[in-house]
Amino acid sequence: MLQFLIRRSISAVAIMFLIAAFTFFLFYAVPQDFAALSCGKNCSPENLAVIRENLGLDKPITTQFWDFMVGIVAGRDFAVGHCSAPCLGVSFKSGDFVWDSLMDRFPLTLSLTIGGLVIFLLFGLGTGMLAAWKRGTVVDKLASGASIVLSSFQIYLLGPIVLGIFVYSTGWMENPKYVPFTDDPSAWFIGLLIPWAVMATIFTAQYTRMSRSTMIEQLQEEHVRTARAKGMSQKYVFFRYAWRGAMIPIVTILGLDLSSLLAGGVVTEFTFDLAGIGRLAVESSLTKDLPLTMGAMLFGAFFILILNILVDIAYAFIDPRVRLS
Amino acid sequence: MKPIRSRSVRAIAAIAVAGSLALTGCSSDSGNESKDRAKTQDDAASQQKPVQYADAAASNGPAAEVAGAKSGGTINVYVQSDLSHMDPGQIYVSDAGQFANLVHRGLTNFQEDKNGNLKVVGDVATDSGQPSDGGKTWTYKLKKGVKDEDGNVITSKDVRHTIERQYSKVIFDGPTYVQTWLSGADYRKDLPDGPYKGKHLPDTVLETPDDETVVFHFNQPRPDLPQALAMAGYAIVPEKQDTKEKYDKAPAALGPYKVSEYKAGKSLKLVKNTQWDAKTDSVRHQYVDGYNFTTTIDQASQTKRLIADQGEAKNAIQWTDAVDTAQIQDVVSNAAVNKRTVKGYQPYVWQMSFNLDKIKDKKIRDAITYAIPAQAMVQADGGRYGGEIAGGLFAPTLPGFDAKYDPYGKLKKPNGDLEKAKELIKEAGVKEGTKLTYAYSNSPRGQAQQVIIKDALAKIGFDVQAKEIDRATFYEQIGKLKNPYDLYMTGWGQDWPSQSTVVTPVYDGTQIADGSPNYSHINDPQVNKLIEEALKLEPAEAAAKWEQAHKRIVEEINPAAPVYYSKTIQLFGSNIGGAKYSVESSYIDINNVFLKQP
Amino acid sequence: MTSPTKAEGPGPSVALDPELAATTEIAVPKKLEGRSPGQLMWQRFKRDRTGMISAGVVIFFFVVSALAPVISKLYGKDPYTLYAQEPEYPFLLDDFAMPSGAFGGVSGDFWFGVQPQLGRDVFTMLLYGIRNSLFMAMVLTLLCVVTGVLIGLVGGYFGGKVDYWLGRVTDFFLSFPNQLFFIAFMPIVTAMFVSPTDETPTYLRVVAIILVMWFLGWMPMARLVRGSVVSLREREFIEAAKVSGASRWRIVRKEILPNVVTPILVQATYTLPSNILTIAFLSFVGVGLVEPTPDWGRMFRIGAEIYEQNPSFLLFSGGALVIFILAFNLLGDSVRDAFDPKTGR
Amino acid sequence: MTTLTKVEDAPNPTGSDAFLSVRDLRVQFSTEDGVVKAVDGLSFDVERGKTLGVVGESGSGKSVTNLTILGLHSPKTTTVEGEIVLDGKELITASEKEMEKLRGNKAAMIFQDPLTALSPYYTVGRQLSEPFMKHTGASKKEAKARAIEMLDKVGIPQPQTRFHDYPHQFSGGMRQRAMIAMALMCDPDLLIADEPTTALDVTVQAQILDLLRDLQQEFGSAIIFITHDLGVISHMADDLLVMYAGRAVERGSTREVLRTPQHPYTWGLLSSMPRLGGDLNEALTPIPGSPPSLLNPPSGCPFHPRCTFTGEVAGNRCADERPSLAEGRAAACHLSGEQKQTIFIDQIQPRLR
Repeated sequence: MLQFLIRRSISAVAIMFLIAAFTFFLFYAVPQDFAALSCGKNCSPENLAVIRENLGLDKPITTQFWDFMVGIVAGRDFAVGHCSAPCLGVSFKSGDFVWDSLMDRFPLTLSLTIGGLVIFLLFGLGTGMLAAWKRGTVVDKLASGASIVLSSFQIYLLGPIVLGIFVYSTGWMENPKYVPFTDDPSAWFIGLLIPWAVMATIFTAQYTRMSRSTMIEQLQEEHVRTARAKGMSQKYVFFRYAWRGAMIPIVTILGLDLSSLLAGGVVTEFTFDLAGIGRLAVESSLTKDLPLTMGAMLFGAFFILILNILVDIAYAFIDPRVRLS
Repeated sequence: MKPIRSRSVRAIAAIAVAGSLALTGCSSDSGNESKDRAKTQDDAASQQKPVQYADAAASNGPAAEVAGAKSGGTINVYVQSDLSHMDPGQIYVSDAGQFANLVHRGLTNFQEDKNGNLKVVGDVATDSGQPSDGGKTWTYKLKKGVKDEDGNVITSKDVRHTIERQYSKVIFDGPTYVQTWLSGADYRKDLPDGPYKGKHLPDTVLETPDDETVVFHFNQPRPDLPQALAMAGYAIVPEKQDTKEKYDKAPAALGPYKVSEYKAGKSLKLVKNTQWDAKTDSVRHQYVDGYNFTTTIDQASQTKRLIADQGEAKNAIQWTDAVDTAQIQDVVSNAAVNKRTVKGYQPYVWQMSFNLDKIKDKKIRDAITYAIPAQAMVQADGGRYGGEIAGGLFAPTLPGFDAKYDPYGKLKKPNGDLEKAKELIKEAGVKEGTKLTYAYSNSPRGQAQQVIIKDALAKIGFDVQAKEIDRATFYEQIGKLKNPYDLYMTGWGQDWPSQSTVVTPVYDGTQIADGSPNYSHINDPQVNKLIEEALKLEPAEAAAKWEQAHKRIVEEINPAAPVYYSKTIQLFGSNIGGAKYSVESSYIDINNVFLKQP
Repeated sequence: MTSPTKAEGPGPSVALDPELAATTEIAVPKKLEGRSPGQLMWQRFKRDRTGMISAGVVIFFFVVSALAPVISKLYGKDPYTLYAQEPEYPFLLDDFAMPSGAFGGVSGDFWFGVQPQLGRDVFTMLLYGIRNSLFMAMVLTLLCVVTGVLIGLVGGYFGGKVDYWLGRVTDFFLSFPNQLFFIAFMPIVTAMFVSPTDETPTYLRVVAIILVMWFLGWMPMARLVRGSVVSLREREFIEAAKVSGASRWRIVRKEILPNVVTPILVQATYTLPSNILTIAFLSFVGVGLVEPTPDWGRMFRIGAEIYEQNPSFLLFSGGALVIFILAFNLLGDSVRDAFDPKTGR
Repeated sequence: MTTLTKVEDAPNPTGSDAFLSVRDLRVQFSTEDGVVKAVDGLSFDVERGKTLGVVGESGSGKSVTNLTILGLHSPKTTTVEGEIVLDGKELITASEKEMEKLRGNKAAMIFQDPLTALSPYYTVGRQLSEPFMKHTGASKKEAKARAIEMLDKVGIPQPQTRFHDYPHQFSGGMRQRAMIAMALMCDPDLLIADEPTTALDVTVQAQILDLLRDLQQEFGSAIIFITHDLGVISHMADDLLVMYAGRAVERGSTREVLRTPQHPYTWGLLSSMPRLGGDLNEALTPIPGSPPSLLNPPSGCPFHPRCTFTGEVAGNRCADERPSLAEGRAAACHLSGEQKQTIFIDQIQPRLR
């Protein structure tokens, strides 16, 4: 186990390094002057030079990359002050420490993810299993029907419509906004309700579909039949034998979804004007804010890698045949 | 995902200190629109008075109370992206300019009466400044009891520091008028490290005989100095408070409000600055307890929220963004909502700049000018409330604006005059399918207008190569002298209501340089000469010369086809009082707003 | 939801499943009667009403977009002309640059109305928008499938070091946050091969989009194929082929490939719609195709922004998308069911 | 198929001291491909302590029959007619609850492929204990003791440690033993073994078979032994039931059926089976044609399309009239007794020598 963890974390670090290098150098693959981005109305060559110097763009690319990498482990000093490790540099645009802005945005993204997660796991898996249990009945048909239709929807299509109904025309709800849970739990809850609902609706649909089909698949496994042949009750077989096997594909997909959500639910955040990681990432990459983009990229990769490891561990717990190696 | 508007895009929106223009009176846009529109321009024309330089009396606080004003409460501000800067030295664009109105104070400031007439008054200084030596020397005395947010009294040293730090590498984004007037175009050489290494400008340039007095020495008359100093870019940065780069994140306030919390790309909170003394300020008020900025709300949902007017949106205003073009109809066609708008001209003129190094034949330029369907271009930018077809290159916000001026018949033929254009093309002997490279900023509007331009120029036989440029670097790209493009849409706005701040930067051949706003690279001796003369004159006399230059530029050189004057329409919540269009900022007047029910 | 025949009577289908019995015990004889699995699948598929309908819808979309030029010729409009600029349609847009006609200006001339601001014909825009998206998605899917299958086969069959390293490479690509990656690199890749002055040709943009998405698109397929190949590798008939001295390449081609066709096909039917969505997402963020090229994603970005003023725009573009994706999902399910009925979704 | 109501040869349903008696059983699935008549009018009896062998090609409905006995068919798509009486209790009409009580307790089943038939997620021990605890209400400890005892009985070394292992840690043979142990946990009176040895190699096969026989001696339970391997059956079964296309075509004591088979299909089976000491050069003769689709079984005698002796029967009764299966030693064929005799002696026997 421990050995597994060590080996996986090492490879994770390696991969993150590669990603960083890849991103960094691809950004320089086309000649572009990052200074121009922070240069406003009177963009004279002198001013550009000044900006370049301030951003350390006058140094050779390799040096810049080296500094960036060193910064992550050792921290760096900037005109705006010392940036302690893990230092992902300073945003070209805002001049803030990338790490700080990421940390500043993360609570929102986390709240969005967790809230949505709870909803769509509860409802998604619940409905899915119910449908599988009542396979062929009206319940099943309704559940499957609704889920396949909803899963074909998109947040950016559903979001505006929901807002239009519940906020702008009826005024039943306030516009979504993020209040830190620590400040005011109820405001936190109310503020994120709509995004959660919209996000969860689509995810719920997908998880309903998935859990239903995997459950049905499992129920057709021979060992499940054996369990019945032993005289175990339908419930018991359903929840002990079939469910255990159904968890594997579900955990797999869940891992993927979680990592992408934690890396920032871009669409959700933009649809509801929320400032999370995803928004930060997109804005930074659209404005060629290299350090910020790198930061976001690594941040996302980090979650993907972590969740891969977690999923593998989960496998080992679910299925004794899997060995962590 | 909505388009992300970068600061550079906004950068062209100068801090407009417009020649008086009372649009606020006519917010009732019901009834016959065209008549109404005409009317507004007549007002504009009729009311143009030159800006007055006020004396000490007018410069003394407190400012005249706003009728029915209450104090207390917090105003919510919707913005779609961060303020570009908070360090005054870096501030050159309107969003930060509005902010500067609340937080910063300069030597002088603009005072606007209810008809939108402007005076330059002393702000930190006792008056708008005492010229001597034929306007080559300007002397300022400081008011007593002006303090920064920590209670330090402001002295002439702070003023000097403010000017001098603009020579250092810390500042690269703000206006450069005063520096260049004092030390010439390459002013940075005179004080490379600014004041930070203990060096200072010689007294022959900037003199501080005592703690209350500052004297500027120029090598030629600078009649516009009081207006230049009123720019946020020259607001005071107290020596003790200056943290160089960090100052842009946490500036020290002299104005009625100070920054209490700032989260990049997210939010900004302003609270009362207790050290601000109303008696020293003849312009600002301190009605509300503070402002909460949310910097993530794009125009579309700003508008939706304000139309809906639910909950916190009741106390909300738009900052420098406008009503979302798609929703203008909903706003103006609904009387209740329309009551909650401010409408007015923006100071800048959208023009199709020709790269004169590439399109040398005036006939071709004229042909294109005739061909452009101005109407469609305006519609791509929000229709009538987004802009108004332009006849010339001077905005309605400039003194001496003439609404009838229309050398290319754009007003008569809003969708372009293709016949005329085709003739000219024939005369010019351009063969069918000649390539023209049109550079545009890759924003939704840029894309839409690109389609129109392509369509129109194709009709007169050009093969238009539409080249999109990352909207973040658009102006930098086309600002390059050696840029490979033939034409590009540019907009420029005055820095204060004087033609000098338009003609000089944009059409003065002597100013041509990488990154200078002379995007067409026009260099006409006659124009240059007129400019040189005009700059030395008092605004009043100068006007004639500017007009002469304007005609010369538009009719005889045509470096840029006038397309449309931009206009703005902003919404505010139902609990906002005192909201009116500010001629000075060309946005909602931030000095007068309060909450009806705090 | 899939097939009516399978849905009767209550109770969980624990234990012996009829389909299971049916195929294991019946399919065999049928084969002997000379019915290939392909035919069998077709048999079952034909009986699946939902499947047939959704197949119809999908095919309809493909046909329509394939015939887009013809249709727009017959219909007499194209997606580029700014009809608001044309003298014959004077009052297409009102003062607010919105369609003056009711319901987004839907009329005999403009079936789906006209576009706000520019006054182009929505119907043909949508037609060509779908056409472009479908085209890109199809090429992309093809590329991903081919790459994935190749890498999966090689890794899975040859195993050892090859497999290990291919696995690591796959992991590496899987570790990119793809949304962000697309957004960040689309402009760069586009910029890589364009001249500074000439307009970036649409095909270049298309290439760029496909390249970037391909870059992060092939891994799932590779994983899938590798998995099934590894399990096949140990099976008797492969051993037999080995013993009979067939060349590796031949074994891969003749023995393994045919046996992984089903999962590949099923996976592909799911990849295509998700590709379409991603492409749409890119236009949505503003790094996809640009004006004046008609584009589905850009259309419902506009639609979502103005849907209160002009619902028709979102209705047509967004609606078309939902219908298409829905049909495709259903189709995917039916295809899978037809291939192996025991996974009774 | 419900049209064919004539219950053939239904002999005093109530009578016979049979422990399990199946009468005119019909099982039908509605599948995507149509209605499958998996079992069609099947009748047989099994007595305590006896073993009934059931042989037939795959698809002849052997497994289905036995799953149906335990009610393991999926109710929503399967229709079952006829009667199944176990120890005087009618099972088809029995409620799910009753069936649960009965499964693994009174009647247990051994499945064909122990690898897939045992759950990979739980220890062998747990899978053994579960039914015991449920049926006998025993405590965990008792159940464990019992499980270990049974593992030991079926010849698994160190049962105490093996108890905690997972199926994938067992070898194929051991898994099958575990399966058997599991089936025997509550000493069932009826044991259904569905090709319990096909997945195993010959030596292990032998061991398992012995094991089963020993256990039967000990518990005196009735066994239904399903296989398509006549070799195996000859060692195991007392009586034999030959099934074809979901019907019984021949019935009798194992000896009789193997010595003097009466049904062309049985002949086919026998002659298609290699036997020790047989002439290696002599080719085996497979049954021509292929099993019929149960979706639309042939008219009359289901075997007639593949039968080489239809000529011997007057008219084409084979194609029109469905032959019935008499009580006791019998075969469902239109050939007369003498015909069978002569054909077997003249044509078949030589081939079998």
